[in-house]
Amino acid sequence: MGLQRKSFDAGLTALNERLLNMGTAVEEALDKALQAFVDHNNDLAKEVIDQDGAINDTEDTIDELVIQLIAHQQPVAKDLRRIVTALKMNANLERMGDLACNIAKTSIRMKLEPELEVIQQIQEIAAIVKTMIHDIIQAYINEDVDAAKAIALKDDTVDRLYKEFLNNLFAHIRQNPDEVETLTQLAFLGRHFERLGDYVTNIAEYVVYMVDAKRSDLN
Amino acid sequence: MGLQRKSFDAGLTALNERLLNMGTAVEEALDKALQAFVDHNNDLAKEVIDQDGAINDTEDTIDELVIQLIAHQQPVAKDLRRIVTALKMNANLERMGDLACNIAKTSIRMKLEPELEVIQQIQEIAAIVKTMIHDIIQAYINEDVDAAKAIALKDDTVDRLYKEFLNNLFAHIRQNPDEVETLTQLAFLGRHFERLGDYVTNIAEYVVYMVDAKRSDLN
Amino acid sequence: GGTATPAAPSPEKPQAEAPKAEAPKLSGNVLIDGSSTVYPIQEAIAEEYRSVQPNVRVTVGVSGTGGGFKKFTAGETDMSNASRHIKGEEKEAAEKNGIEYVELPLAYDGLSVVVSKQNDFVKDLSVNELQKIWTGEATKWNQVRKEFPDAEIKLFGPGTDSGTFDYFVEAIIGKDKKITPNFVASEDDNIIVRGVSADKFGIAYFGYAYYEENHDKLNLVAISPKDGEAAILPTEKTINDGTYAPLSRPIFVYVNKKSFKENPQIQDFAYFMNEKAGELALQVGYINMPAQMYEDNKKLLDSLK
Amino acid sequence: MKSLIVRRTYYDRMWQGLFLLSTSVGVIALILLVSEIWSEGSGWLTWDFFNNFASRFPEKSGIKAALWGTLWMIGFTIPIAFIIGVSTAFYLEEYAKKNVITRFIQINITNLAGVPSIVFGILGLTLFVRAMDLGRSILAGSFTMALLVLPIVIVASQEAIRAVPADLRHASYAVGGTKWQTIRRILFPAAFPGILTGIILATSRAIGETAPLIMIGALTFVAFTPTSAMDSFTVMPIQIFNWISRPQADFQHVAAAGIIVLLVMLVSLNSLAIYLRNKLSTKR
Amino acid sequence: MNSLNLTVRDKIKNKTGVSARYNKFVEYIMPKILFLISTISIFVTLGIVYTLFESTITFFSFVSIKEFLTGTRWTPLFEPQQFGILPLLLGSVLVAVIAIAIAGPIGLGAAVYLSQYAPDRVKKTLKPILEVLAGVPTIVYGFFALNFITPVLQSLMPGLGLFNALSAGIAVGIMIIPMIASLSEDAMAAVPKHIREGAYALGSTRFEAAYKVIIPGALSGIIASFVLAISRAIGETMIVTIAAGAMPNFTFNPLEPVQTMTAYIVQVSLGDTPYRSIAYYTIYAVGMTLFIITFVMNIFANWLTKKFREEY
Amino acid sequence: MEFATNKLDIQKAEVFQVNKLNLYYGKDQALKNIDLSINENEITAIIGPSGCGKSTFIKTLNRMVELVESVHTEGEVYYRGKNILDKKYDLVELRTDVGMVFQKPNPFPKSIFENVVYGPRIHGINDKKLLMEVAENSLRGAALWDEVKDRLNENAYGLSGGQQQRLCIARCLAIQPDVILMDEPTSALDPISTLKIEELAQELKEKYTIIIVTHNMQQAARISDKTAFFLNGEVIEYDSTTTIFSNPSDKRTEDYISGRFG
Amino acid sequence: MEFATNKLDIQKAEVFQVNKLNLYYGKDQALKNIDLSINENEITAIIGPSGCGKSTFIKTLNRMVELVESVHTEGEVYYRGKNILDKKYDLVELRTDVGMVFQKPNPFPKSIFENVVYGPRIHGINDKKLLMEVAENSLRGAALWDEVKDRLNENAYGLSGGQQQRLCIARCLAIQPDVILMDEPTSALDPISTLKIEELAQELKEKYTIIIVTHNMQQAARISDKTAFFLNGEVIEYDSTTTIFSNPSDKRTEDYISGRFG
Ligand SMILES: Nc1ncnc2c1ncn2[C@@H]1O[C@H](COP(=O)(O)OP(=O)(O)OP(=O)(O)O)[C@@H](O)[C@H]1O
Ligand SMILES: Nc1ncnc2c1ncn2[C@@H]1O[C@H](COP(=O)(O)OP(=O)(O)OP(=O)(O)O)[C@@H](O)[C@H]1O
Ligand SMILES: [Mg+2]
Ligand SMILES: [Mg+2]
Ligand SMILES: O=P([O-])([O-])[O-]
Repeated sequence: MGLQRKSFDAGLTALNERLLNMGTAVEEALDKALQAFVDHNNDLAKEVIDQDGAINDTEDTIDELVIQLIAHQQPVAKDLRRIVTALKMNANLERMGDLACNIAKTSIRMKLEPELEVIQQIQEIAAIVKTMIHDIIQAYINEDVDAAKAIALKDDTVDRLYKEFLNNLFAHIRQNPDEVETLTQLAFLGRHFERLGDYVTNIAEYVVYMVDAKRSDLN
Repeated sequence: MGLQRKSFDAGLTALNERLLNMGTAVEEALDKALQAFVDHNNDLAKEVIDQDGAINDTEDTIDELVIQLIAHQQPVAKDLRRIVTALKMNANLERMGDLACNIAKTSIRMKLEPELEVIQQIQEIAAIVKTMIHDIIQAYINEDVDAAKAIALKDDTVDRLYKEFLNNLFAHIRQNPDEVETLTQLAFLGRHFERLGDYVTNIAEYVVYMVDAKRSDLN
Repeated sequence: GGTATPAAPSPEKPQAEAPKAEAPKLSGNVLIDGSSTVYPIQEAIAEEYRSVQPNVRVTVGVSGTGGGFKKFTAGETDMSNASRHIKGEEKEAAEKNGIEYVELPLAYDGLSVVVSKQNDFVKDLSVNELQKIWTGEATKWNQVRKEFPDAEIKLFGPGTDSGTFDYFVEAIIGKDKKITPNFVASEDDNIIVRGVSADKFGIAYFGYAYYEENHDKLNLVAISPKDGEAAILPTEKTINDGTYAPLSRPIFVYVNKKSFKENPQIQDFAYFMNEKAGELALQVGYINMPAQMYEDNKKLLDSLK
Repeated sequence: MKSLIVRRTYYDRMWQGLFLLSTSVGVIALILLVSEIWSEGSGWLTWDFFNNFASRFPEKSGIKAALWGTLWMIGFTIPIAFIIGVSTAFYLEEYAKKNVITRFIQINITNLAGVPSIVFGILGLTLFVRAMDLGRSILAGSFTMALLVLPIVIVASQEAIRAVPADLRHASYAVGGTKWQTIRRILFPAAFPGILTGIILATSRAIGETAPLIMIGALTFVAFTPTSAMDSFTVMPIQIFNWISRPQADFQHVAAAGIIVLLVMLVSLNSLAIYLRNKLSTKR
Repeated sequence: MNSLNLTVRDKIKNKTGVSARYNKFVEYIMPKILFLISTISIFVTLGIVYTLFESTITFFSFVSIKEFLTGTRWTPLFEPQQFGILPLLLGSVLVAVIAIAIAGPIGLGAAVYLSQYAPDRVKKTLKPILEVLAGVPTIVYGFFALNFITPVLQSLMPGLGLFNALSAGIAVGIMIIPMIASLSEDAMAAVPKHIREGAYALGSTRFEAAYKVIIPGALSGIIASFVLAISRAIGETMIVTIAAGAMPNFTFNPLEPVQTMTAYIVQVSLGDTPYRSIAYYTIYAVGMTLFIITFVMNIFANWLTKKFREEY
Repeated sequence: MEFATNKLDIQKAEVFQVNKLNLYYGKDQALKNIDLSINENEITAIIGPSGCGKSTFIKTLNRMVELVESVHTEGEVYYRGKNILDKKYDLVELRTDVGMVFQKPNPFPKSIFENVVYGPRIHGINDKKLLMEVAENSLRGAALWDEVKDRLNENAYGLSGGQQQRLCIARCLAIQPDVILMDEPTSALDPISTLKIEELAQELKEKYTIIIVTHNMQQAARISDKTAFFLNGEVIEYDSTTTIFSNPSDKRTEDYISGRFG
Repeated sequence: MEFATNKLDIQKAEVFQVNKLNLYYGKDQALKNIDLSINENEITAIIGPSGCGKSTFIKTLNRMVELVESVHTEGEVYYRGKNILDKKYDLVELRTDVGMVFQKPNPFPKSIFENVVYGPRIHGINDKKLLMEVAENSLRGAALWDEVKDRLNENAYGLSGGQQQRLCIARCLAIQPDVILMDEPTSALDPISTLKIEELAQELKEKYTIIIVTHNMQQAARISDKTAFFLNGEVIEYDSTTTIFSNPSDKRTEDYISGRFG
C-alpha cells in the first residue's frame, strides 16, 4: 500500500517545498521590515518592498501548481484537502508578505523616530508572530494538529500585547499631538502584526481541517 | 454541444447562487455597519457582529461545495478556474464580512461622535466600495472581464479618497489630541474601507484569470 | 457352415495338413475380379491357397461379371469370375487388346425359390406359375392358384444387375417377357431372406446356399418344369444331375492365357482352384460339378503351359 | 400476476420435461444400438479375431486385413488432408484478398462439405482408379477419402484460425514479425487444438465411411496386410458389410465384433477430440 | 545494460544476410504455394462436375431430359428400360422428410435442454455421447433399422413390410439427431452470455428465454444445422441401401419400400452392370442429380445463414 | 441536488436488508458476512478493486448469481421484508421486481420495439396499444425516445453503444421494477455516453432504487448517495458518498479512493 | 517533474514528422490533413471522441493500419527523416523501430519467457544466454521482473491483467524499439494496474519516445507532455498538455476535455 501515485506524491512534495520557501521568504521579509523600522533604514525597507513582487509571483506559481495537480490527478479526500489547504495557506502567506511590505512602507512613512518603549513592544509582538509563522509551516508539513492548535493559542498573547501597545500609543498621542501621524503609523504597524497573528491562526485552522476534515474556530 | 454535465452545471449554479447570497449578505452587513456608525447605533452594530458568524458559516459551506465539486466532477480548464476562483472569492468575501464586523466594532469603540465632514467622507468611500462589491459579483457571474477591470479601476478613487480622509483626520487630531482614540478608530475605519476596495480588486483579478487564464495585477 | 477344412490356421501353429510341404515356395500376385456370385467360392479357394503358398497374394474383387470383364479384357486382371458366358462386345474388346483366355466352369448354382415358414399354402410351383408371379400378371396369390388366399404377393429378389437376376429372368420369364419391377431388391441375399421370412405372403429366390443357412425360417418351394409335372426340390443331387431344372446354372472363371503362361504362381493357383472348387463350392453353398468336368478343366490348363 | 407467474413456471417445467425426453431419445437409441451390438459380438472378440484374416468360417474370421487396411488408408488420408486442408485454411484466412476467387474457393469448400460421399466415390472411381490408373489401391482409396474429409479439415482449421484473437496476430506484426513467422510461430500453435479436433473428426469420418470405397471397389478378399501404397486393401466397414451379407448366421456375430472394434476406435478418437477441445483450448 | 542493448539492437538491425534473405524468400513463396494448394478444392469440384457431366451428357444422348425429369418409372435394369428419376427422387425426399421430422424436433429439443436446462456436468457428458451417435458408421444404422426399428414398427403396425421408407427414415433421423442437437447447441451457446442474462434479469423462465431470445438469436445456426442435416439425409447411402428396400417406387407412402438415389448408385456399383451400357451411365446421371440437389441446398443454407446471422 | 446529504436520511424506507450474507463459489468464499441495508429512492454505489465481490453481491440481490452452478449462500437478504434467499421465493417474481442492467449493453437481436416490450410480453401483455404505450413511456424514461421514435422497428444492433445501454435500461423500466441493479453499466462506453447514463441514473432515482457497481471512483462520487467499499468479499465501509469521498473512516477506503492501493 | 513545461522545448529532436496525412478506409476518409511532429523522449497523448481516428493515426506510424485491406494513404510520415509511407520502406524494420502496445493485453499463449524473447527470436537471435539477458532487462524495464522472475516458464495467461499488459510492454522493449505506440493501454485494466502502467510510461520516456492514445482525459493530463486533440479525423489542437488542460485555444477542445461534448 501507499506505493502508488508516485507522480502525485512528487507533485505534493514540490508543493510543500514551495510553500516552505514562501514561508521562509515571508519570515525574511518580516525580519528585514522590522529591522528597517528599528534602524529606520529606508534602503532596507525599500528592499522588502521590492521583494514583495517575488513573493506574489510565488503565490501565482503555487496556485498554478495546485490547479495542475487538481486537473491532472483528481485528488480526493485528504489529498484534496491537503491541496485546498495549500491554496488557502498560499493566499494567507501572500497576504503576510504584503503585510511585511506594509510594515516596510509604514517605517518609511514615519517622520520621527518612535520611543524605545514602543519599539520594544513592537519587537516583542514581532518575535511571537515570527515563531508562529515558522512553526505553522512545520505543523502543516508534519500534519501536526496539536502543534497547530498550540500555535493558534499564541495569537491570544499577540492580541493582548497589541491592545497594551495601542493604549500605550494613545497615551503618547494625547501627550504629543504633533506626532500624530507617526503615532498613527505606529498604530497601523501594530495592527499589521496583529493581523499576521490572525493569518497564522487561519492557517492553523486549515491544518486542522486538512487532517481531521473538521472546521474549527481557533480564534 | 454544451448539453452534457447537467449535474456539474447544477453544482456550478448552486455555487454561484451561494456566492451571490454571500455577496448580498456582505453588502447588507456593510450597509448596517455604516448605518450603525453614522447613527451611532450600537444595537445595529451588535447585530452586524452577530451575523458575521452566519457569513463565516456560508464560507465553510461554499468551500465544502467547491471541494465536493472538485472531488466528484474533476473539473479542468475553465471549469476548474471557475471553481478555484469561487474558492478565492469566497475567502475574500468572508474577509469582507469580517471587515464589516470590524467596522461595526470600531463604531462601538468610538467614544465620541465624529464630525459631519468626516462622516461624509467615509460615506463617500463606502458608497463607492458598495457598488464595487455589488458589481464584482455580477461581473463574476457574467464572466465579464471588462467590467471587472473597470471595477478594479475604481479602487484608485477609493485609495485617493482614503488618503484625503487620513490627512483630514491627522489635521483634526493635531487640533483635538484628546479625541485621539476616536480619531484613531476613524483611521482604522477608513483603512477598513480601503481594504474592502483591495479585496474587490483581488476578486476582479480572479475574474480575469478565470476567463482569460491570465494573471493580472489590477492594483 | 462346415468345419471340415481347417483353413487359414494361425501362423504359429504348425500346419495340420501339409501335403504340399515340399512344393516350391512361390510368391507374387494373383489378381481376380468379377462376379459377386462366384466370389464366395473364389474367396474360399484363396483362403485355402494361403495355407499352401502363404507368400502368394491372391486378391478377389467384386466388380460384377461385367465390371470384371472390363478389367479382364483390358489385361488388368489375371482371372475373372463370371456368372454367365462372356458376351460379344467383351470378346471384341479382348481381341482388340490381344487378350487370350480360357473359360473354366467351377460349380453349379442352384437358385432356390422360397416362402416364409408362416406360409402354409405354397408347397410347389410350376415354371408357368412363377412366370405369372414375376411378370406381375398375378399380383394376388389367388390369381396364381384358386385355392391360394386372396392376398397381395410380396416379391423379393436379388439386385437387378446381378448374374442371379439375369439367370432367373432368362430361365423363368424368357427373353420376350418382362419382369415386374415391383419387387424389393437387395444385393445382400440375407436381406432378402429376412424380408421373405417375415412376410407370410412373400416369395423370393436366391442362391441355394442362403436357403441352407436359413432353412429354419424358410420353406423351400419345389419347382415343376411344366404344369402338372412332378415338382422337384433343389438338392445336391438334383442339381448335379440336372433334374432340378431350369433353375440351376454353371458359374465360371476366365483365365488370362498370358498370365497363366508367364507366372508360376498363377499356374499353381489355377490348378489348386480347379482341384478344390468342387469341395469348397459345397462348403459355401454351391453344388459341385461332376468330377469329369474338373478333369476337362485340368486338361485345358495343361494345354496352356 | 401471481397466478400468471405460477402458470409460466408450470409451462417451464412442462417444456423442460419434453426437452429432457428429446435428449433421452438420442441417448436411448445409442444405448439400444450399442447393447444390441455388444450382446451379439462381444463373445467373438478374441485374440484370433484381431490376428486372423477373413475366412469363410466365422470362427476363423478375423479383422486383421481390414484393420491394417484401415490404418494404411488413414495413414495416407490424414497427412494428405492435413497438408492440403491446413494450407488452404491458412491461405484463405491469412493471405487471400477478399476477392472473387477467394469467395469462389470458400463457397466451393462449404459446398464440398455437403456433397454426398457416394459422389466422391464416383469421382474417385473415375479420377483415381481409372484416369490416374491407380487401380483399387490404398492410394486411390486414400485420395478419395482425403478429398471427402478435406472440407471438414479446412472448415475446422479456418474456425480455429479465426478463433485466434486478432490481437495476437497484431502483437506479432508489431514486433516486426513477418506474415509467415506469425503463422508459423503464433497462429499455428494457437490454432492447433482446433485443427487437431478437425483432423480427428475427419479421421473418424474416414474410418467409418463405406459408400465411396464400395464405389471404387475396395470390397475385396484380401488375405494379407498391405506392404505398399499400391497394394489392394479392404477396410473395416467394408469387411463388416461383407460379413453381414454372409448366409451363415454366425457371421452376424463376427460382423458385430467388427462393429465393436470400429466403434471403440471411433469413440476413442472422438474422446480424444473432446479431450483436446476441452483441455488445450481452455488455456486462454 | 547498454552494451547488451547494443548487441541485441545491432543483431536485430543488421540481421545476418542469410536469414533476412531467407525470410524474404519464404515470405514471397509461401502465399503462392498455399494459393496453389487451396485451389485444389476448386479442382475437386470441377473434377466432380466434369466426371458427372461427361457421362451424364452421354446418358442424355440416349434418354431425353424430359423423360428423365418427368418420368415416373425407373427401370434402367429391366426391359423395357425407363428412366424417370422421380421415383428415386421421391424416395430420397421421403426418407429425408421422415428423418428431419424425427430429428428436427428431437434434435432441437435436445439442444434446448443442453443449453438451457442441463447442469454443466450433465451437458459435458451428454453432448459427447450424442456426438458419438453421429460417428457410428452408417452400415451399423442400417442393420439397427432392420433388426430393431422395423420389428418394433411391425409390432405397432402389423402388415408392415420388412423394407419401408419409414424405418430407414427413422434410422437416418437418429443418425442426424446429434448433428442438429450439437450444431444448434453450439449456435445457442454462441448467443452471448450477457444476452441470456438479459432475458433472465427481466424475469423470464428458462423456456421463455429459450423461445423468445436464444432460439431467435441462434436462428442462423439452427437453420444451417437443419439444412446440413437434410443434405446429409439426402446423401446418406448405406442405411437406405440396407433398410429401405431397393424398389424404385413412385409413392408418398412411407410404409412402402423405396429406393433412393444413393442406394441406386450403390446397387449398380455392386452389381454386374456392363461397363458403358446405358444402365452404367445412369449412375452418373443420378449422381449429377444428387450433386445438384445438395449443391443447391448448400447454397441455400449459405444464403440463409447470411440472411439471419446476428452480429452481436 | 446532491450537495446536502451529509447526514443519512433516516425517514427513507429500507428496500434491501442484507444480514450476515456469506457466498461461496464451490469452496471459495466470495462474500463474507455482508451486512448492508439499501434505501429507497437512493443511488447506492458499490466500489472496490477487481475481484472483491461487487458483481457477486449485486447478482445476489436478484439471485442471478445462481446461474453459476457451484454457488452456495448463507445468511439472509430481505427484500421489502421477505427473505429472497428462501428457496421458495419465486425467481421470476424477484427478477420482475429487481431489474438489472449489465456491463456490456445486451439488447436482444430484435427490433427496438420488441426489445422494450419483451418483459411485458412474457408477463402476458399482448395488447398492441398498451405495449406501444409502455414502449414510449419506458423509452422516454430512459431518455431515448426522441432518438429512436422514428425507427422503433429497426434492429437494436443498429444503435450506438450508449444508445444500446439506454435501450437496456428502457427494457428494464418496461417491467416497472422497484429496484434497478447496474453492474458497471458504463465501463464499455465512451465518456460522452457515460455522462448520459449517469445523468439518467440520477433522474431515475426519483422513481426507483438504484444500486450501481462501478470501477470508476469519480462516477460513484458523482452520482451516488451512499457508497459501499468492498474488499476481499467484505464491506469495509458503507456510508454517505460525501463522507466516503471526503473523510472515509477506514484507512483502506482512503487508500483505495485516492489510488494508493495495491 | 512535469510541472514546468509550458513552453515547447525546441532542443528536442523530432522523431516523427507528419505532413498532410490523409487516410481513407475505402471511400471513407478517416484522417484529414494531419500535420504533427512528435518529439524524442516525450509522451505525446492523443485524445478525442470515439471514432475520431486516434487508433488509425497511431497505427499509421508503424503501418499496422495496412492490415485493413481497403486502406489508402496520402501525404508523408517522416520517421527520423525517412518517409515510412514509401512503399519501399521495409515494414519489418519499421515495426522493429516503432513498437506497439495494445488496448487489451495480448500475450501469446506461451511461457512468460517465450513471450518476452519472441521479438529477438524472430529477428534471428537464438543464443540462450543472450535471450535470458534480454528477457531480464526487458522485464525489469517493464517493472515486472520481481513479480515473475521465479516463474518465467509458466504460461503468460496465469498473470493478472495488469501484469499481462506489462508483459506486453516488456515484449515490446525486448526488441529495443525507438518509439513505443500505446493504443488505450489501460482501458481494460482496473485503476490500480492503470496507475502502474502510467508510472511505467513516465519512467520509459527517459529512454523511449511514447505516443499514447487514451479515452481518459485525466490520464492524458497526468502523464503526457504534449496532447493532440483529434476530432472527425482532424487535429483540432496540439500543444503542451498543460496548455490543453488549462487553457485550450479551441472551444471544441475545451468542450471535450470538460465533458461537454456530443
Ligand atoms: N463463476 C465463478 N466461479 C468461481 N469463482 C468466481 C466466479 N465468479 C466470480 N468468482 C470469484 O469471486 C470473486 C468475486 O468476483 P466478482 O466477479 O464478484 O468480483 P468483482 O468485484 O465484480 O470484480 P470485477 O471488478 O473484476 O468485476 C473473485 O475472486 C472471483 O474470482
Ligand atoms: N477497418 C476499418 N474499416 C473501415 N473503417 C474503419 C476501420 N477502422 C476504423 N474505421 C473508421 O475510421 C474512423 C476512425 O476510427 P478509429 O478506430 O481510428 O477511431 P478511434 O479514435 O481510435 O476510436 P475509439 O476511441 O473508439 O477507438 C471511424 O469512423 C471508424 O469507423
Ligand atoms: Mg464485476
Ligand atoms: Mg481506438
Ligand atoms: O487586509 P487585512 O488582512 O488586514 O484584512
